[in-house]
Amino acid sequence: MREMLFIIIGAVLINNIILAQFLGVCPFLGVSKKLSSAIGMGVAVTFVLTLASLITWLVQICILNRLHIEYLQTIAFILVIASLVQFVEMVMRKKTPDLYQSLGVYLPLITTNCAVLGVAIINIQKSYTFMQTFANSLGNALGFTLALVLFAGIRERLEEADVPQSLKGMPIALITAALMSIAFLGFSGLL
Amino acid sequence: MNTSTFKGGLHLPGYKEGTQGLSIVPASIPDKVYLPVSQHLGAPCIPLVEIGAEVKKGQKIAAGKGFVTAPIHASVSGQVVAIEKKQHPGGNFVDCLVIVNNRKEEWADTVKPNLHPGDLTAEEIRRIIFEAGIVGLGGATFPAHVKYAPVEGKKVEYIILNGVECEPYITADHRLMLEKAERIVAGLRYILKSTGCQQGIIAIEENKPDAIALLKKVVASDKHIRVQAFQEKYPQGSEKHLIYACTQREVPIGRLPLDVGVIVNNVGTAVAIADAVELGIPLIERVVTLSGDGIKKPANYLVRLGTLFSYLIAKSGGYTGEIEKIIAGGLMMGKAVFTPDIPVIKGSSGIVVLKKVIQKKIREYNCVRCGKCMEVCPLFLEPTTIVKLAKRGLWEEAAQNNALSCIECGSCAYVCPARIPLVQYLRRAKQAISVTRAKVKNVGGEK
Amino acid sequence: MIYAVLSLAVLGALFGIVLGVANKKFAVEVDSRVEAVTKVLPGANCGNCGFPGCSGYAEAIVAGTVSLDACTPGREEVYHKIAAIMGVAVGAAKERKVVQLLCKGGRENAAFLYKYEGVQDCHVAAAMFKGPKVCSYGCLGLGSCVQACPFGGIQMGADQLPVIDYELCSGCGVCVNSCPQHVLKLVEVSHLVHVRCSNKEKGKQAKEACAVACIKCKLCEKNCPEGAISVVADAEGSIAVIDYTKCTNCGICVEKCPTRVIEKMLPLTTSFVQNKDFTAGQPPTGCQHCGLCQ
Amino acid sequence: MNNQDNLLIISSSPHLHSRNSVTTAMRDVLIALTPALIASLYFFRLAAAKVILTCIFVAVLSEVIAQKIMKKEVTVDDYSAVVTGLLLAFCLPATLPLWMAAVGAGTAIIIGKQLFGGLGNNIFNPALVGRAVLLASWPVAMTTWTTSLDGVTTATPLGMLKGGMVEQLPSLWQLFTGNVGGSLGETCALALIIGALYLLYKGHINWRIPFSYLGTVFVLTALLGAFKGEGLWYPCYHLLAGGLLLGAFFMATDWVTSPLTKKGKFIFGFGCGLLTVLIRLKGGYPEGVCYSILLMNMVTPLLDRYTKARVFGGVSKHA
Amino acid sequence: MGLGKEFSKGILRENPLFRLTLGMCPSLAITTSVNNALGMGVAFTSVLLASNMAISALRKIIPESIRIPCYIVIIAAFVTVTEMLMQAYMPELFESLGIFIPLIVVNCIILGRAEAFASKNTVLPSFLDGLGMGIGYTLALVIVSTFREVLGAGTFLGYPLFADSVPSALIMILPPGGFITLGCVLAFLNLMQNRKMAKRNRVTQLRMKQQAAQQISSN
Amino acid sequence: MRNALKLGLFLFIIAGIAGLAISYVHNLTSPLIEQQMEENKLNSFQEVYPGAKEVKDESKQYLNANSDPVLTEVNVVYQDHVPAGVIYIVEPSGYNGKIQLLVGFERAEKKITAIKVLRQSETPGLGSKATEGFFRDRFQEKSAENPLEVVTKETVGEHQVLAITSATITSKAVTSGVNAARQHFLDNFGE
Repeated sequence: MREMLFIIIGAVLINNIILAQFLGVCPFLGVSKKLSSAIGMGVAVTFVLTLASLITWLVQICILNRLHIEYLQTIAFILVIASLVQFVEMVMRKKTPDLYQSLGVYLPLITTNCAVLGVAIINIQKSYTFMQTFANSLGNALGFTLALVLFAGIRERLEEADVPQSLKGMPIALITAALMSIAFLGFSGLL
Repeated sequence: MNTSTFKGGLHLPGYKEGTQGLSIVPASIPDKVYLPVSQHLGAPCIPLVEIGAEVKKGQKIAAGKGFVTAPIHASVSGQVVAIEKKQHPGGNFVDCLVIVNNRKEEWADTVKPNLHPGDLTAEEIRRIIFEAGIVGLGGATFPAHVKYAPVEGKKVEYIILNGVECEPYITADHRLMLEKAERIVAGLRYILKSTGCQQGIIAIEENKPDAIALLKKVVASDKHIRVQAFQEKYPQGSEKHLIYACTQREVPIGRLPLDVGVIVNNVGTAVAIADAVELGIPLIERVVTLSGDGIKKPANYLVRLGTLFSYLIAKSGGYTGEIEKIIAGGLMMGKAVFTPDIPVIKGSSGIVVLKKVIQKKIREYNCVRCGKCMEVCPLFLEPTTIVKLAKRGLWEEAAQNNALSCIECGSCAYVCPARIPLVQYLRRAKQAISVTRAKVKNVGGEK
Repeated sequence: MIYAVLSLAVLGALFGIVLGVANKKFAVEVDSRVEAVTKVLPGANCGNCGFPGCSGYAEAIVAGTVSLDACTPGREEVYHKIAAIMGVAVGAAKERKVVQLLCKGGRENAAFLYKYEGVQDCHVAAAMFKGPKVCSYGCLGLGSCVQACPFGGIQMGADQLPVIDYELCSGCGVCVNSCPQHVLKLVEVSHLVHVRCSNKEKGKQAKEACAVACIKCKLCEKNCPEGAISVVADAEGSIAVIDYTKCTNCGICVEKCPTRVIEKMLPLTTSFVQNKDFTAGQPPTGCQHCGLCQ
Repeated sequence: MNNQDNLLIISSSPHLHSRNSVTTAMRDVLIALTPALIASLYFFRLAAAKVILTCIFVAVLSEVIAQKIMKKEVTVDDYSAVVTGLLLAFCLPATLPLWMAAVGAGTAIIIGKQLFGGLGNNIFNPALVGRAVLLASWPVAMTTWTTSLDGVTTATPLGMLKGGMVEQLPSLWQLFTGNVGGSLGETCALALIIGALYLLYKGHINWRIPFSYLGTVFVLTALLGAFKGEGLWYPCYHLLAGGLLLGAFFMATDWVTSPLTKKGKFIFGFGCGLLTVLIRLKGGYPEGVCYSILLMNMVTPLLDRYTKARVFGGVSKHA
Repeated sequence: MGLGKEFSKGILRENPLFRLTLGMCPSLAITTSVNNALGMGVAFTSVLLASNMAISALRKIIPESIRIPCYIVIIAAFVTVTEMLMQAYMPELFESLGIFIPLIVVNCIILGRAEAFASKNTVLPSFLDGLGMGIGYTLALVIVSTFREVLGAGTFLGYPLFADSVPSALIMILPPGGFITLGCVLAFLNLMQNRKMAKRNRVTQLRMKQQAAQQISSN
Repeated sequence: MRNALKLGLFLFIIAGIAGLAISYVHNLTSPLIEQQMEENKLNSFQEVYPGAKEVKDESKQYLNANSDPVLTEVNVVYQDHVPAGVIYIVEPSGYNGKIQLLVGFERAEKKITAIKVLRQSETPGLGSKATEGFFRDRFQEKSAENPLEVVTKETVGEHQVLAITSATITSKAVTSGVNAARQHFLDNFGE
């Protein structure tokens, strides 16, 4: 239990998936203009990332390792993730149309989110157990959501700021991200 | 005694020393008066007399349609020479009846003292008040009889007389309380009677101890009326905040004081009501404080309505030097006017003239988020947030932040260290929100 | 090796089938034309079409409840594109409109009532004795239209009057609605002669308020060969008004007007001169992503 | 017709304004920092003077240059750049090479403030941005401390606490007066408290943030101390040591980067306290004030958004 | 558009990183040294080239509704091949690029090019497009990494540049450095762009003035 | 449904071809990769134990559930078929995750031959200096008899190791790893 907690805290704060590992930067910059959509994206990613990690872990252990075809990892994982996202979207649209309205629009964006594939691969690289995989991917997803929501809050405030013309948009977003990343350095060495 | 009051607000410099010791002097009557047809909150009145007509003092010369209106009476006897557009203290141009004074001071025959005012019914009193054209004399100019009209299911528990006078420079009400305490109490009694209310409160700020003592003495025997003193704080004079200070009741957003069982009136209104009920005199004069550092001899004048500011200023010895601003009303909420040739109307409580200030104007900064505007806002709004939204034209978001609740008291702009004209933006936001709301309504109606 | 081929192939097949089923089951998607039309529309959300935003208009077009040429900013180009998407034959589109300022009373010409200090916003100043100028009909010169224009097509000129950039003006009318004085007006580009004054006061007062006011001398009315211009009175006052059904752009009134408030502007080509040389992905300053350039 | 000179002015109400302005407020902050400045000059002598002057000079210079480049009005006369420079200098060690201090001050003003649009628009406290960048860039130089007065290399009290060198710890009294190793402005608790009281008296800072910040640190360290069997000296030590007082009174309370609402201010202070204790006790750094404030700066927009107060006459919201 | 333009557009005008701001993750993560950037660039370019060619060759037989999964499979296959080749022949580079090699799969540029270009064009233009985009991306990576390596490690391509007495700013090779460098480079490019626009606007204004002058003279 | 099957079949073929291609390349490259890894390992072994030629992984024999979890591999160096030294792979936790390092011991003199950091993710420029020569030299030729101790100022005794400036945690982590290996060495190969 204690170990799982450590893994989660480590993934959320110390090795934050966006601010320290640079995974999932594209949606981080793209879906952070409004707080409401950032929250939606965060929830959607949390769900998909955790689920995808667990399934890819099973694929790795039960199929790839058994058959000694570990070298097919990349292609197998991306296929699993892509079909999973499609599947979730389908189910969501059918079963919970309300939820689909608010979260569904973010689902297609997740397929090409390198965070999902990245975390899936890292789980295997670090030879985590099933529960550890769960903790790590949940932590990473929460870290993603945390960074995204904080960032969106800041960007909403930047909307009214008198940012120099050349810096508007992407550049100031990146510099804000840099400062966030500096602040997160404070967590390094924690635990 | 507990003098605690509402939350928020601020302490302002009073600048009242110049006039609070000066008793009210009747101003001399000018040769010409300009009576705007719009002196109350509501649609303008329609003139009842033709150009060239002879009118007598107190004669009704303009009246409006509907319920929320107040007629206008001639303040001098003489001849109506013109009906022309003239600048109005409200910041626009309004038709004015111009009367040339014939110096006869003849009263109209409608003006008759009431021999038995004690026998009048509530309804009769309201009728007299309406006919006398009495409006809220604190500045809001809301027709008085409308406030007293009974509303189904609403019981009036308190009548509050506003003798707070929290605006700097203005001392008209203060002097009135000192000189006409009896009339104020008499007026209050008529209001109580006309509304069937049992409790009257006269609210006064602590910086007027003489008025408090005097009024306390006057009402000592009356168990229905009490005098309550409050800490000096701006904007104590705001209706909602005075109600909270007196009764700890909050008037809900978008509702009227009556919804919490309270009616608020200015002390000047009470005097006018006493005059109307007992003497039959309609509202043709009022007390105006003329003050400010640009005025040679500040004074409290009893002024006929329609007298031009410039006339009063000339009678007070003119300006002290080059002047920069003339303000109709107080410094915090009054409107600047571009010329002294502007008539005194029912809502004019003061005229403040400011000298030209020879100093570097402090520029406007970005908002530094100090939060001082939020600390002082008596409505607990976030002025800076609303203003930022207003600057970007996001009216709907501004409305969600309760921009419409703003009473434009100016506390936020007073404290703002970045010198942002917060009130002006707020006013713009309120205006734009009402416009868009009206549009939405129209569209909805069409569909 | 065989495992590799097989397992991947199976995964692929699974994916394909899932997608296939999904495709079939959820084929009832939004009408793709809505998206297509939205893409074509300028995206300025100006509301000139009567809908809150471009997407609303697109939906209405596809639903067939409105005409296809209601988008003023888009003009013919967009109209043709929409017609193509909807498969409708192209009729003659509405003529292009641009906005004109009906006031010439700049800082040099107008008389002033007072010095204004505070927020640079016409609405605010309009509430204070109809603005700092003596003329209560004219342009206040505080630039609410400049801020309102979604295309960055209005700039404040040196004499505190807005200058309209006809290359950028799309005729959407947002500025017209933003002007508290109503001195901005949408005009068809083929109408070249305009009375650039809105003062309805009598000649003497108008002249006192502004050096370039319509003084109601009726010289234009007397000289117009077509009888197209006349001084029209209403409840507020009177002013010269052009009847464009008769006006032939001859310009005689322009020469006769003693205060030069009637002006003839240069003809604007109906084709839209847009600078198409900026790099893709990097919109120019002030770009509203209307898509006009693409 | 262009004679506007003799016309009256019309402006919007109110026609009266308090004498407070951004400039006077910043000047008061400088006055409040003077005791700490004197203390640092007394303890670190010439070294302190050099670092402080460099920081202020570079901060002002970069503000001027940045505003010139961006074609904005130059606003160094509001003293905000001076305050940033001074605060940055206060959290640097005395022995820091001057060119590094200069880089820090430049970063603070340009990246921390001007790129975001200048005073009022920055998300993060500029001085802390400068310090965090320096700490990440040149950690060795930034963590080489000398004792005050004699200038011998030493660890900070918190460093000693973290490194388990309990026997070398200076006394509480030494901490209070400032005769310990540490950053320029943070050592003398007494001077900082005097300055803070002045600001509180002037009404420029709100008591809520420092109160909840210091309170949280005190309570948490007291609890953890009790758990470890330490006495009351332990939480007191945490209060006085390191940059906590400097941070709580002068940096966390920064108008621009802290929440507007009352509730938000409490949460902000609490978060700062929690993170400070977390980093101090469990993290890789002996000191966590700088990072905890930066981290809470990020949360400020959200706090502002979700802690709106009830409006007068409005229905109280019970979430 | 000529074939030359297909090639050159990716380098500047439609540079995937600077102009289209795609493929951010690797450009932040692996740009700590120029060596890494070059390696990543080469790997990326080869995958892009191969996938672009394969997809444009197959574009007629791939069914519309499952084109995305097909593209993903094709891209993933090329990525895996590249990965294995790198591991075999450039083990050190493979080690330092780590997880970002398999992540080329989800790099939006590749899928984007496949979708936007290769699926609509023949093999040769697709090849040139891929080459241009690849080189453009590599160039961008090299620019970013040069700043970071020189400032953060004091070296260029591993060779020390400064005397030992000047310690380099570590922050540049830490995560924040990536964000800052990319932000500054983008800001600089924007500035250049704005300058150009301002110049153009001045020309327009000049034209407007001339028009106005004409108008007056014609009256 | 037929359409779905058709699509499935198409993807089946595409994925099959992809799988074929990948496994072909894998077959080509895997011997190379393996050979390279072997070489690398031997090279690093020789770095920490000069002259090591015959090295056998005897982890199974020496590591069990009771041994220190930090130890991950025990390689015995044979000289003339006699165990002459031991090379450990240990993974102590550093400032930012695990540090993988090799520690070599010589049986004859009971001393540390050398250490080498294989993999680490410490702060660049600080903890990452553990890979540099100067820090490795501080362990060379230390006696294996006594536990090593990290000091921050000057070394006084033979058993003391000077820490890397401002990276005490990393230094301590490395030293703790070395100590764990040293203990195991004393216990198992002491005499």
